[in-house]
Amino acid sequence: MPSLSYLVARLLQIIPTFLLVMVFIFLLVRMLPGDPAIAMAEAKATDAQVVQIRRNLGLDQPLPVQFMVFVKNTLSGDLGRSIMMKAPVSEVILSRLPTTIFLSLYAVALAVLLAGPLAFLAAMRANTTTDVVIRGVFQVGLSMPVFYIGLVLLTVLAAQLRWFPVGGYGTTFLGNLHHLMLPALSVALYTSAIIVRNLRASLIEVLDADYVQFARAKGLTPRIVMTRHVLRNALVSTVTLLGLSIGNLMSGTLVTETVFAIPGVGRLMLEAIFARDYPLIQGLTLTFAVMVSVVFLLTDVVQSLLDPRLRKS
Amino acid sequence: MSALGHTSQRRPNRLLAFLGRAFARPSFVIGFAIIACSILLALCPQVFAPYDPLAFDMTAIQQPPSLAHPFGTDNFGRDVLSRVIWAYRVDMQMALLATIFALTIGVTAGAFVGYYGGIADTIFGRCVDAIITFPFLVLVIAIVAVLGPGLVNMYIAITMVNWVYYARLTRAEIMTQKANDYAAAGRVLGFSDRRIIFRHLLPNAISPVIVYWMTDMALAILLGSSLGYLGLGAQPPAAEWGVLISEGRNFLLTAWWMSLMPGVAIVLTGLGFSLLGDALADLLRAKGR
Amino acid sequence: MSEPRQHTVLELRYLRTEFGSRERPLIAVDDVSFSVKAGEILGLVGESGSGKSITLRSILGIVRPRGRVGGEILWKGRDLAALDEAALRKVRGREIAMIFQEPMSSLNPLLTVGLQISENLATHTDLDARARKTKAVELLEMVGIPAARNRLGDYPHEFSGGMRQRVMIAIALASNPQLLLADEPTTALDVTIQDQILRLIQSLSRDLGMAVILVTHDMGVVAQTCDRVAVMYGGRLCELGTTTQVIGDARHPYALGLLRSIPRDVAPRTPLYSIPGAPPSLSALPPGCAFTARCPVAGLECGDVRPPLAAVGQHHQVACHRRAEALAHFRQHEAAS
Amino acid sequence: MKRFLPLLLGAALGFGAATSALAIERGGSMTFARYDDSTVIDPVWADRNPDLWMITSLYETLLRNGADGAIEPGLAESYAVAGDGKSISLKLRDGLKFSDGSAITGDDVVFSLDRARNPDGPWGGLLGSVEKVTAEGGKVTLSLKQPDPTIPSILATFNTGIVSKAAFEKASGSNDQEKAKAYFDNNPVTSGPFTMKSRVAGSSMSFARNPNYWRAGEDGKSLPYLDGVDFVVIPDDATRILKLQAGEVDVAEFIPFARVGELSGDASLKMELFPSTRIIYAPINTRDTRKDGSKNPLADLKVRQALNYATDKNMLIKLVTFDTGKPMTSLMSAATQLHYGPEPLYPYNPEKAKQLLAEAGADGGLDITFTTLAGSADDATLFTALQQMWAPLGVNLKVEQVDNPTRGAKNRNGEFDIHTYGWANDVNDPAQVTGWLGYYKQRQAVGTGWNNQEFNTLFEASNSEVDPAKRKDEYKRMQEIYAAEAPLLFLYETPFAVAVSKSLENYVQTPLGANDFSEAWRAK
Repeated sequence: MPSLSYLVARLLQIIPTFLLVMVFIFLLVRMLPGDPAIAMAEAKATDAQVVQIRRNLGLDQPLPVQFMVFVKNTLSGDLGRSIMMKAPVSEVILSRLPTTIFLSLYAVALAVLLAGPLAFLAAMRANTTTDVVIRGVFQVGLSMPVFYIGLVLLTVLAAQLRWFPVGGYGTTFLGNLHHLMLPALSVALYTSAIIVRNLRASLIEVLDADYVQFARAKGLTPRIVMTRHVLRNALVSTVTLLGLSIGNLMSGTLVTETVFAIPGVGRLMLEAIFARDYPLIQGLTLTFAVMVSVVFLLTDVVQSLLDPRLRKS
Repeated sequence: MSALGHTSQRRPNRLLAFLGRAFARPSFVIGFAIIACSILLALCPQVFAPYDPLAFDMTAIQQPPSLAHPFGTDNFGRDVLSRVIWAYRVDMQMALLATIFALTIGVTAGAFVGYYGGIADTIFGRCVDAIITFPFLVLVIAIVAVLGPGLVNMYIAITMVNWVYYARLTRAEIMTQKANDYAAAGRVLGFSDRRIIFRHLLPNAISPVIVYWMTDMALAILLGSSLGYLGLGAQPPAAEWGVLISEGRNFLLTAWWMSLMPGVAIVLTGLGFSLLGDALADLLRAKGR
Repeated sequence: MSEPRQHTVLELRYLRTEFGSRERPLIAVDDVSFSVKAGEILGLVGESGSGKSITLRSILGIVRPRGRVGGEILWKGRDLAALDEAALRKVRGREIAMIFQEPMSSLNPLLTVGLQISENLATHTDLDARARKTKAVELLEMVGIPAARNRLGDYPHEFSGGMRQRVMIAIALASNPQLLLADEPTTALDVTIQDQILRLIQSLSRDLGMAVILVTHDMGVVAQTCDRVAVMYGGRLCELGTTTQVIGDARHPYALGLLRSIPRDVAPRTPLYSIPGAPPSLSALPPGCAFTARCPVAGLECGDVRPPLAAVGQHHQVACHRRAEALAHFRQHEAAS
Repeated sequence: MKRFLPLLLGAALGFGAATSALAIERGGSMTFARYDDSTVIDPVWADRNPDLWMITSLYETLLRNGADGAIEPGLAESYAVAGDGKSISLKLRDGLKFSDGSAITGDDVVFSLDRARNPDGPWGGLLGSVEKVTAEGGKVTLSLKQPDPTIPSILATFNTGIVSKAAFEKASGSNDQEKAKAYFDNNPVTSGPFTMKSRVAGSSMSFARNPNYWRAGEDGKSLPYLDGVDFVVIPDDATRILKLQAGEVDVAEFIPFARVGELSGDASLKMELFPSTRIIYAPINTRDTRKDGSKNPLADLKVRQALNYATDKNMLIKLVTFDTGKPMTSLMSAATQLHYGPEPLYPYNPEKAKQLLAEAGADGGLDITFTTLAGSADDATLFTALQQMWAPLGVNLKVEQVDNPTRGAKNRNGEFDIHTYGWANDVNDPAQVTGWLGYYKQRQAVGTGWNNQEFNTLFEASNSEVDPAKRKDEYKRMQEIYAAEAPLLFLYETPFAVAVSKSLENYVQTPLGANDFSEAWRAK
C-alpha cells in the first residue's frame, strides 16, 4: 500500500483544484448569455417579472457578493436550490447520480470484457490479418458518434428484435442490467477502442521484454507467465488510461443519456445549462470535480499497488 | 560537442530512412493513403462533387442510392454524396484547426513547466487538474454558448480545453528526457535553456505527442459531430458529417442512407488517422527511444 | 570429482534455426555441432548477429513459435528438438537453466526477489512454502548477496546491477540444473563486478559439476573463464578447441583477426587492427564460407564450397580451405608491426 | 370537457364529431411517453409546459373551457357578472369532495385564488384586477378594482385550480413555493380527475384515478374511465417513437412532422393532429438602429412587408411541417377567441416584394442575420428554405444558431434582426397573446420594439371593456393594424402531433396544450 503521507498529500491536492473549479464555474456560468430569469417561464415572463425574479434569486447583487455567498454556502455543504427543479441541488444530484455511476461502471466493465481478450489476441498475432481486423472493427467504435450507434442499436435490438426495452431505467438491479445494456454497449464501444489501442501496444512491448524470456526459460507454465509476468506489467500503463476513461465517462454519458432516456446527471447538466440553472450547474460541476479527482486518486493507488517502483515517490 | 552537433548533420538521411521504414509497414501506407485522399477531397471538393451540395430539388426528395445519386438524396432533394464530399472540407479543417493550436500551446506550456518544475509545476498541475476534472463536452458547450455559435468559436472552445492533454503529455516526456545525460551536457556547454528545450529535449519528447495528435484529430471530428447533433457545431446549410447524421436520424428506416453515408466517411477518416497513429507509435518505439 | 568431467551432458548435431517465411527463411544458426561435458565451461564467441545467442535460445526452445529448430539436441541421450512444448518445459529451469545479459530488465520489476526464486522451486520441486523460503535464502547466500534473509521481500529496483545479476543466477540455479546457458552475463557490468560474477560461475560449475555454455564477444572473458572455445560467424561454427589452442594457436582467419584486435603490449598510439567490413546480414550469406567477403586470404572456392570442420590438432577443429595462407598472412603481419 | 368539433382541415384527423358509438370500457391504465419530466405540478408555481399541461389533470377550476371556446360550469355550477362589471359571484356545486374525501368548501376556493394572486408567481398578473375574494357557504364573490372581461376565462385556466387548504398548509417549506414543491412531492390531495400515485425524478411518474371527481362519464358513473396513467420521460424524438412502435407505451407526444407521414401509414397507430393555438412566427427588430449602432433596414415597414410577401408560406408548410400546418391569418391562432383573419396574411408574391424593396431603396442588397434555436431540425430547415427564397431579392441571409436562453436574452435586449419564436395560448382569452405580441408596455411587442400608439390604447381599453360586441371590434381593429404594420414575419400554425396506439380511445391534447386523460379509455 502506498505510504499514508503520499495519500494525504494527494487528498490535499484535491482542495486547490476544487477551489479553482469553484472560481472557474462561477465565472463561466455568469458569462453565459441570458440568465435563469429569462430562461424560466417559457420566456413568458414580462420585463417587470424578469427584474423581480432576478431579485429573488439574488442575481442583482454585485458579482463579488454573489461569489462570497456561493463560497460560504458551498463550503458549509449547502449547494442552494435548483431553479429548474425547484428542489435542493444536493437532493436532485443524489437522486440522479447513482444512475450515471451505474452506467459508467457498467460501460467500463463491458469495455474491459470486450477489449481485454481482443487486445491480447491482437498483440499475440501483431501485424497479421487478425490484428488489423480487430483494430479496424474497434475503429468503427471509436469514430461513430454515439447518437447514431445508439439509435441503430435501439432500432434493431430493442424495437424490432425486442431483446431489450427501448431505453429507460429499471427498478431492480437485474432490471437495470437489462435496461442499460444497450447504452452501456454504445459507450463501451468507444471506451474499449481506446483500451485496445493502449493495451495492445503495452502487451507487445512486454512480450518482448527480457524478464518474460527469462520466465519462459525458467520453465514456468504459460498461465503463470501470462498472468504473473505479462498481464501484470501490461496493466500498469492501462490502469491510468482506465482511470481517465472512467473519469470523463462520468460526464461523457451526456449524449447517451439523452438518446436512451436515462435519468442521469450527464443529461441533467445539459438541461441545466439550457435552463441557465446556476446553482444546479455549479453543484453538478463540483460533484464531477470531486468524483473525477477521487477516481484519479484511486487509479494512482491501484497503480502503486501494481508497481512497487511508484511507492516510494 | 560532437555528440550534440552530430545528430543534426545526419538529420536529412535519417528522415529518409525513417520514411523508408514507415512505408514498409502496410498500416502506415493504408493510413497515409486515406488521409491523403481526405485532404485532397477537402482542398477541392468542387472537382469531385457531382452536384451543388446546397441546391434543392423538390422533385427528388429522399431517393435511395442510384446511379444518378450514388449516396441517394436528403429531405431537401440535395445529393448526399456531394454533401459528404463538401463536408470533408469542414471536417478535415475541424480535425486540423481544433487540434493544431491545442498542440502548440500545450507542447510549449508542457515543455517549459516540465523543464523548470518548481512552483510553476505545482500551479500548472492544479490548473490542469481543474480543467481535466471538468466534463469535457460540457466545458466546450458552455464556451461555445459564451462565444456564440460558429466553427471558429468552436475551435477556440476546443483549443481552450484540449491543450491541457497535450501539456500533460509533453510535461511527462520532458521530465523523463530531462533526466538523460545529454540535457546536463547541454547545460555544461552553456546552451540557453530555450535552446536545450527546443533543439534537444523536444525532438526526443515529441514522438508520443505526435502519436496522440493523430488520434486526437479523429476525436476532434467526433466531438465536432456531437456538437453538430446538439446544434452548436457547424451552422446550416454548411454540410458537416455530424450535422448530416443528425439530419438523417429521423429517417433511419425510411431514408437510411442519409445517416449511413456520412457515418462511413467519419469511420474511414478516423481509421486513417488511427492507422497512422498506430504505425507511428510502433515505428517511434522501434527506434528505441 | 574428476569422473563427471568426462561424461558428455549435451551434444548438438547439425543444429539449425530459421526465422521468417518457409520459402525465404532467415537462417540464424546453420549446422552447428559441438558437445559439452559436465563441469566444463564452453565459451561461445562471435560478433553480434553471429547466432551465438540464438543457439542458446534454440537449445531451450524459447525461440518458438516464431523460430523453427532443426537438427538434434541430445541432452543426456534425449533429443530436445523433438520434444513438444509441455515436455520441453519440464527440462527448462529444472535441468537446463539460462541467464541473460541485461540485469536491469531481466527481472520482473513488479515481483519480489523471493517470489521470483520460489516460483522456480514451486514449479520444479515439491518443497512446501517454508522449505522454499529457506532454500531461497541459501541460494542468495551462495551467490554472495549480503544479509540475504531480509532481502527476500525486496524488489529488483532495490538492487544494484551486479547484485541483480547474482539474483538472476540464484534464480536460475534454484532447481539444481546440470547445464547453465549464460548469454553475455557480464557485458552490462563494470570490470570489477564482471570479475566477481565470472569467478562465481566458475566455482559453481566446479562445485556442482554443472556444465556451462558462456556466450560472449569478449576474448578476455573467454581466456579467464572457459575450458574450451567455439568461434561462430554468420550463424556457422568456424573454429572449435581448448582455450589455449584457440587463443594461443588460432587457425581460422576470423579467429586470428579477432585475436589481433586485442591490444597487446605494443608502443602507445599504435593503431589497433580491426577486421574490415561489417557483420553479414543473414539474408545475404554466400553458400560457401560466411567470412569470404572480409577474409584477407579468401580464394575462389571459398565463396562456393562450404569448408568442413577439419581436425588440426587433438580436440582442435577449423572450418577453412586456406588455413596455411591465413597463418602465413597473420604471422607475417605480426612480425612487421 | 366536451371533445372539440373539428373546425380545421388538418390531414388525418383521427376522431369523430361526437363520442364514438363504441361501448366504453372502464378500467385498465395507459402509458404516456413525454419529452420532458414534471418538476412541480402546482397551479401557481408551474412555469414549464411539462408542468403547466398536467395541472388540469390534478386540479379542477371553478369554470371550464367549452368546446367552441365558450365558458362552461366547472366546480361552480353558475356564475354572474355584476351590472357595473366590478364583481363576479359564483355558486359552488354541493357535495364536492377532494381526493381524500374531505369536502371542497368556499374557504378552499378563497385560499386557492389568494395564492394565485401572489405577484411573485409567474401567473400572478392574470388576476391583477382582483381586489378581494370572499365566500359564505357555497357562494364565492370576487370584487374587482375595475371591470375585467378576462376574469371568467382566467377562472377556467390552470392557475386558478382549487387546492385543499387544510392539506396544503400541512406541507413543510419556508415560503409558498417551497410548500408547493413539498405538497406536490408527497401525494397531494387533488380536486381534478386524477391524483399523484408515484414519481421517480427524471424518468417516470404515475397518476391514479380520483374516485371523488365530480364529472360523470357517458355511462353515468364518475370520470375518469381509466384506473391510472403512467408517464415515461423520453427526451429523444426518435427513441420516443421507437418505444411506441415496440408497444411499450400507448401514446408518444411531440412527433416530429418529418415522421407524421410515415406513422400515418402504420396500421397499429393513430397519428392524431390535435388543433392547437400554437403559432410559429419570427419577431423582426423594428428599432431604427441595431444594438451595434448600425442602421437597421428592417425599421422600414416596406422592407418588413416585402420580406413577408417574399416568404412562400405554403412551401414552408410542406418542407417544415410536412403539410400538417396552415398559414397564419392573424397575430393570434385561428382557434383563439375574437380571432379576426379572413384570409392568410401576405400571400407569396415575389414581384410585389421586389417592388416594395425598390420603393424602400433597399433593393441594392441586404445583410440580415436569422437567429434560430440550436438543435431544432425545424428551425434549420426553415432557415435553409428562407435563404433560398430571399436570395433573388438580393437578401444575404446568414444564420446564427443559439440555445433558448441566449435567444431569449437577444430578444430582450434587441440584439437580433429576425429570430424564430413559437407561442401557445395558456388562456382562452385573446388578451394574453395580444398583450404579449403587441402591447409595448408588457414586452415591447415580443421584443420587436414596435410601439404603435393606436394599438396600445385599443389594448388598454379592451382590458376593461365589458360589452362583448365593443371588445370584439377593438380586437378586430387591433388585428388589422398588426397585420398591416407587420412587426413579425407571419409564418404558420401547427397542430399538436401525437401518435396513439389503436387500442386507446379518446385521449385529447387541448388547443391550449393541456393533456386531457379524463375521458380516455382502453379498448380491451
